[in-house]
Amino acid sequence: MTTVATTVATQKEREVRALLRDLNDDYAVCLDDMELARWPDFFEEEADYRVVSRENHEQGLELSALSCTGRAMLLDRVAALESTTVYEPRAIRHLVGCVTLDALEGELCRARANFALYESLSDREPHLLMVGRYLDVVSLAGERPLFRQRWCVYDNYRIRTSLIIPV
Amino acid sequence: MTTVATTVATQKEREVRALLRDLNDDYAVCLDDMELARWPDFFEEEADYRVVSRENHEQGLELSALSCTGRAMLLDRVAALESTTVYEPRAIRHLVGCVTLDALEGELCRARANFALYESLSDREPHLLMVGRYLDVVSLAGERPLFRQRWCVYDNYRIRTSLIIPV
Amino acid sequence: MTTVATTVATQKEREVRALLRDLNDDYAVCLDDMELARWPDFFEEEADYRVVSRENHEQGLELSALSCTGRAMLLDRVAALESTTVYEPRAIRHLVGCVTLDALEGELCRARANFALYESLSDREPHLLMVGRYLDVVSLAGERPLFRQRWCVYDNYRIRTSLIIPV
Amino acid sequence: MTPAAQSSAAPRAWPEEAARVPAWIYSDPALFERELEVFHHGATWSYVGLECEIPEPGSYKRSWVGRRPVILVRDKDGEINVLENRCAHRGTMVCWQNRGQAKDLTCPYHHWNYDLKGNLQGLPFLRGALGKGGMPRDFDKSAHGLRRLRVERRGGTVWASYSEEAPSLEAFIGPEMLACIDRVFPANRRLRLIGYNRQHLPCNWKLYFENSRDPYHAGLLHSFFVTFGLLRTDTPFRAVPTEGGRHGIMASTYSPETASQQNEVTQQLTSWRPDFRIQDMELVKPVDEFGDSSMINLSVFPSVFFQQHGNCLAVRQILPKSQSETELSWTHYGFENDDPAMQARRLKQANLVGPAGYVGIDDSEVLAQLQPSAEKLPEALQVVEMGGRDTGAHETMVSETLIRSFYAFYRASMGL
Amino acid sequence: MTPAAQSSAAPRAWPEEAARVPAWIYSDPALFERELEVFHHGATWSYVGLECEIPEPGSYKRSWVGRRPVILVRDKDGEINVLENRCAHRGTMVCWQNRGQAKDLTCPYHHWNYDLKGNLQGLPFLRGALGKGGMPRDFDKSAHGLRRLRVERRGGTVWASYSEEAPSLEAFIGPEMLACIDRVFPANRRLRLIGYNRQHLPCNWKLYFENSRDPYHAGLLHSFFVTFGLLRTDTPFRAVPTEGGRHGIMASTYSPETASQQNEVTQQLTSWRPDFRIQDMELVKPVDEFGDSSMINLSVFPSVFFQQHGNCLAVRQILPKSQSETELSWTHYGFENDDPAMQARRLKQANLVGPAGYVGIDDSEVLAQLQPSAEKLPEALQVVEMGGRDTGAHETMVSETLIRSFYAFYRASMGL
Amino acid sequence: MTPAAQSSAAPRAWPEEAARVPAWIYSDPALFERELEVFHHGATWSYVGLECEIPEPGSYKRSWVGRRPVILVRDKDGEINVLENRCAHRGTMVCWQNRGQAKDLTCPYHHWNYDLKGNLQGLPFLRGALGKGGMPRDFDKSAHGLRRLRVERRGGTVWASYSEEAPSLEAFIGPEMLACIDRVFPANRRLRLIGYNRQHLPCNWKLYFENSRDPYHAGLLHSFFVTFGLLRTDTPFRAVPTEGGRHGIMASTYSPETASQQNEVTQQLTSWRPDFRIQDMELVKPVDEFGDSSMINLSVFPSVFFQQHGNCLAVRQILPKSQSETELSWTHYGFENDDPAMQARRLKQANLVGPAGYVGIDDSEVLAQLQPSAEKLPEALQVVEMGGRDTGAHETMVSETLIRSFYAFYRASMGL
Ligand code: FES
Ligand code: FES
Ligand code: FES
Ligand SMILES: [Fe+3]
Ligand SMILES: [Fe+3]
Ligand SMILES: [Fe+3]
Repeated sequence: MTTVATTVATQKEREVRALLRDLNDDYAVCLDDMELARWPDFFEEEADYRVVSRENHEQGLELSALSCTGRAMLLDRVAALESTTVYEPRAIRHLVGCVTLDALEGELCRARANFALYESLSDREPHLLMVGRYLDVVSLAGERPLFRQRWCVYDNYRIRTSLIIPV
Repeated sequence: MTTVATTVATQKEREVRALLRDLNDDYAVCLDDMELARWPDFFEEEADYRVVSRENHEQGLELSALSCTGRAMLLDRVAALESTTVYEPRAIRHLVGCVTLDALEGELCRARANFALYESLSDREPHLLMVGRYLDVVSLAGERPLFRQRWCVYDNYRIRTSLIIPV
Repeated sequence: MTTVATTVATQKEREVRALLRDLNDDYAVCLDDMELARWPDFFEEEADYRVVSRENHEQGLELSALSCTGRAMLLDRVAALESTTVYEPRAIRHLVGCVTLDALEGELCRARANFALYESLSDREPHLLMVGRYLDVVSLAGERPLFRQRWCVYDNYRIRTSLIIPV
Repeated sequence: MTPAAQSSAAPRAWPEEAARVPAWIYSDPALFERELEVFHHGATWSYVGLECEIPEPGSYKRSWVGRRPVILVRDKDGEINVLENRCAHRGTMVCWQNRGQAKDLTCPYHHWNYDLKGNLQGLPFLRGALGKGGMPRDFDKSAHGLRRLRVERRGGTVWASYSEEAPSLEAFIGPEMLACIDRVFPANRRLRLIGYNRQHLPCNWKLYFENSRDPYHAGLLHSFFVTFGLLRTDTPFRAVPTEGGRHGIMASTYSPETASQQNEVTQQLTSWRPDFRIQDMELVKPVDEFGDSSMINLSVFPSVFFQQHGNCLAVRQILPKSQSETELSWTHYGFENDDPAMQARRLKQANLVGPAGYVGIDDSEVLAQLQPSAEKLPEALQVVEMGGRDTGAHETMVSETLIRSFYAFYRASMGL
Repeated sequence: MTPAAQSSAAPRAWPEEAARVPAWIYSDPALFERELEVFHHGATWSYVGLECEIPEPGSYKRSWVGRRPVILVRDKDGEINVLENRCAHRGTMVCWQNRGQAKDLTCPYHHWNYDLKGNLQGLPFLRGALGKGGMPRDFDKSAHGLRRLRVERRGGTVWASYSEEAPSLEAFIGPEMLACIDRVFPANRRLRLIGYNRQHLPCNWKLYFENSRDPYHAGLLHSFFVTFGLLRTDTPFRAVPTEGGRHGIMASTYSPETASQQNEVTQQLTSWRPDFRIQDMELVKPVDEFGDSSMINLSVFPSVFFQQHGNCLAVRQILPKSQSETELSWTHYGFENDDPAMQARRLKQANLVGPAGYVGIDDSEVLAQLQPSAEKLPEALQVVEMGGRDTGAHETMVSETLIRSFYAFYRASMGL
Repeated sequence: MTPAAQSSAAPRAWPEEAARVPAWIYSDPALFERELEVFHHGATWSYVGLECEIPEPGSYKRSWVGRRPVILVRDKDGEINVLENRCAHRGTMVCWQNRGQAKDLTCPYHHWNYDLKGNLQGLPFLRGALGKGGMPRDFDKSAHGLRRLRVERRGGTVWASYSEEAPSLEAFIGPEMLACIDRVFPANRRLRLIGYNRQHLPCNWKLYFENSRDPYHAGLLHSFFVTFGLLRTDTPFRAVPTEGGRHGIMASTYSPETASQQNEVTQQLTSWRPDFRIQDMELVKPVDEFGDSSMINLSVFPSVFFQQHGNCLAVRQILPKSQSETELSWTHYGFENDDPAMQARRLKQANLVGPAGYVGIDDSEVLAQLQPSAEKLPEALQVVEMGGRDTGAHETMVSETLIRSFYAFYRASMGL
């Protein structure tokens, strides 16, 4: 891929970046709305989805707090959340920003975005659950852009109690 | 209205979404700047403005923490804040994101956005006052888009001390 | 300069605003990635960079928590961070939003944006380090927009422990 | 951040001087714990909810008695039970939803199962599996239910008590206060739930009680009230301590005719803003639905206030969370046959109170400025001698009698 | 927010009744401090890391013994030293990085310099500058090193102790438990570090211990386990307290053939979801790599659990942070000669455990519901009599013997 | 989060060994409360602001004496009053703005009104309304003013004391220190306010005092200082405890000629970065405006440091907030006739200090690493014997005499 980096963005690149902003917002809203059934639809069949600590990521350690390799595992995660997982009711609220297009080659691009996640438990004020950065590979081949890879690298040293809803 | 949902966005829809992002940012800045006198100008005459808890909203309960039905009440809220309300000086800072266009019919659209509000009291660090979602009906008929409805549905179980500046 | 304020935005103004959004995101990512060496490249030679409290700013007091007048001082700040400053490792995460174009004259514009900074220390959860508003003067003359002025006015009454990475 | 509060092993002495309250009562964590035991978990009744919140058999909601979590649930006989939300096995909260509908209650941890009266119905592997394990043969299910509190209801309100010694609810509230409560819960009208407001105050719960039993501030702090004559220092007013100061009645009079009159009294109202006008006056023009021109604020210690500000009716539950934190939980209600205009009016007037209320803000902001000074100056004294030093009923807003009577009762109960 | 916890000057009395645990042990800050002294900083051994985390001379990582920060460092002789991370001069943390490579350790404040065994090598201006200042002539560098703990290793794990009185690590762990640990750290295989999970639990550390020594909940709370037969109440199971209850072994049996059978036992499993299916079944189809169909969870008090859930191998360090906060630090490992399929399998199965684990979530969520009820109802009693009231080894999941034996040991150690 | 700090009923014993400081003094909440009473609210003087901050009659600003909030206000006679920011009625903070202009002070709660000397001028409904209510006839307005502290000024600085027993400000500061202070507040120059920096440190206030009375660290931790020769261990230096250790003078010498010289002393400076260069050297090339090549840091216990780093002049108020939290409030100033170059120079050099300062960062980061280790290892000892074990004046940077003398004074005052 060509690295976009600090060079001047082309018109095409600016358009893709706008597309990525829409994609990121749509993705976040899907989760905030707890429409988990729609979540796997943001991914390609060969999805590589991970929620991983900065600690593991920077040391090149493979472990994730949560990982789904392939759409089947995305669907399984949703199914389990709806059928077996026991958890206190809560609302999740995303803010996503600082979307960057890092490389663009043909119909594939490498992109990133910052996220902040706020969690509101059933009888408390909201708190900051997580901040971090999405590391994405997005396919632009179809009529809607789809994630081939979405790694959610969180800055937290520790996860606060539980991570239930995907990031 | 036609629901935009997960379908592929048309060019028109992408333009309206961009317009909504500008509107949301302008609105937030107006409040952060404490230019309360300009705040009612973001609304149509028949404004339906509410700040309501997720708890009430999801149960279909009508009570709001703050409600203004009609521009007169928006103006009254501003007037009271400037003339009668007693409160500790503070700064409010908005972050607004995840703007979505949910439905578009003619010159009316249904839209949403996430908000986070930070409050800085006079001798303390800032804290997270509120997170939630704007549920809007926006009229695109005039030269500037205007809110016909803006419901600010907050995730907080409780409001921290006071809610003074509109959301 | 012509004040943009509450008037209806022209096509040109909307384009500049989009450009400013990209600029703000690129700038934030540069710092979040700790690519400090690239940071001065966002500024013109005569840069006026300040991180200043709302308290000082509103009273017209000149003191900043950190100030760089001219590119040389930007470079010096980076050099010192890399060579002499002693600090606990951390990650910084920006969210930048509410970008507004306040005035546009020829190839110079006055713009603003809201920022929230989260800091993740080496063995703790992230916390909110700072929120505030960028007050910018941006030159559009070159092939990339550059800051002539970037004042980071923070809402915090106090800074929490240390401010290490530029805002 | 609460500075490290001093919690003397030896209790501190109440000041000798009459009509004084020492600031250390607002910040001592051990005193706070003792207050909960003496009052909230002691021989008192706590308001826990409205019947209309749990209308059907199986309807439940969570609530609090003092700092203890409880479940309010209507069983299949239509009876309302108040159960401690703590599993008899190993103590998990049994119910994790704020409200809902249930046939029984199952603890998520090991699935012990309780009926809606709190009886332990069953538990998995009571007799073991494959001949191994299980509970001891002498394990008595009837001794391991959810703790069930005494319950009484009146006019659609529900109350609970931990104490067998507490008198009946009627006796606890007392006749004078009961009459006032009955007025806003008329026997012939069914309640309609309008919604909740919840607010977290950074202050000791007693500061909130003082505030809400203090007519003196109402005419001064609350410019909005004053300016629109919703409260006037020159119209009939009653400040009545009842049951030895435990409870307190405040009743004011509103008359649309005199609401904006100026006179010798209003000249002392430094908060009168004669040229402040609002455009939507319905907010400040209540309809006299109870036919007595009265507005009330009733303090039923230790758990609740009942308020009627114009057509805004609400129950305000006071939940002490720590020595420096108090939660207010407001339940707004109307009546089933409210016409649309009245429904709209109640909603509009709700803008007066609560965390964003035209007058509510004033109170929460003041209280947020009181707690830090109490914490930083614990030896300071509050002066409460407006209207004299007695603790009787007064017919004026310019009196602190309801605060003095409250502390007379408080000191007797706490042995201070 | 933890409500102001009561910390009685006079210790409270343990209840008389058998098989009861009082809730106040989970919220008393003074008791918490004493526990740290008696257990973590006392005559015990604490797990601090794996050898493979600090593979080279000079490799270091930070860890904890109880609440005290330590540095685990391999010196140039290949020895592993565990040093308190506190400068002998004025107490600054010497090491500010979570891991790295170092030739020596220099405190940032005044640059006192220590070798990798913790010896003070030098300090700036020991003899002053230009004839002035400097340390007293009798200053003894050898008395001002970093505090160095006793260290023992076994099978790639590293342990430290503050105590000279503690027995050898082998004796402390005891033979029965040692055999179980050796099984998952086979002598002939080199460890491969897979990564960390770190989790902050809002509960007392003993509630976590109870949870992880409690097979009774596993088959009920964890629908996911139950549904896929990863844990079955009807297959062979051992719950074995060792060393007088200090440690505890849980070993279950997994058989792919019977994993989804239904019978009279599983009918009591209210959490069985017979129609729940997943698409990627590899997650729940472990390979029997140790040849004994066993899955284990070993509690080595006070610092660590060793777990093998299918092919997911992990060490779980338990770090008490306050009476109401506990950190879990998970280190996942495999073996150097794992083939790619096994590497992928371990990663996939890691989705079962940890802060986002299919079964891990259940536990952290339950524990978050236990602490508040323990704090708000400190006089309540937990009932732990499943499987009887004895503290022996049991061969069933439906038993709380490992909790009872834990408290027998706890009370003896703490004099409660 | 501070772990539950131990606050022994019986005070712990100071270690016998000379030149040792026990770590428990940094985390004990009861000790912290006592320190405030003995020092800040006791027979001492606290710096509260500069005259130029409240230039006009009616100008006010808020400040602190210890942990107590005060208002600094200039009355119509031009006098400066320091008033406790607590209403004499029921204790609300009277003044809610950090600064401003006022003719009088009115409490928002019930509008009690005070003049700028703190006298209660009036209160609404003093005599009731319509013949009812009002204050008792014997209510004495003169006994219910805002608490007014003793005030003294010197060279544009303002000080306050709660104590009638405290000696005069001059005597409290003592002649040696006074001379140093007068130097940076020259009688013939009017002050110009440049601005504030405010910083929250997660450490005990005494750790900050130690840091700022410790020349030993300055030449080691602060690479930036060292590299540009702003502080040199080989140039004349004075570390002078005054008034029995209560205060402390640090004065160093800067010479542009020798600033970058290397020699036998600088070879011990492990933080010297010989090849580190900056481009804008004005930052590190101060002009010798006081004509003595001196840079100073003056500790005037318990409230303030005066500092002059090159042309950066600042007053640093130390505000203890809890046993583990300290606020630094920096007021930078210059002089009215500063030319534009000097104005710019002061602003540029301000980059050296404060929460984002080239050397300021080093200190706040180190202190953030000290408090946790003090809390987790309260029985550990700090060793302070650099430069010997005496408490006299030393003429070298490599000495901890100012810390030892501070603790000699501290122990005597606290009876420890
Ligand atoms: S704790 Fe409720 S069933 Fe075990
Ligand atoms: S504290 Fe470590 S060298 Fe001084
Ligand atoms: S508290 Fe200040 S006037 Fe009442
Ligand atoms: Fe009020
Ligand atoms: Fe479990
Ligand atoms: Fe320093």
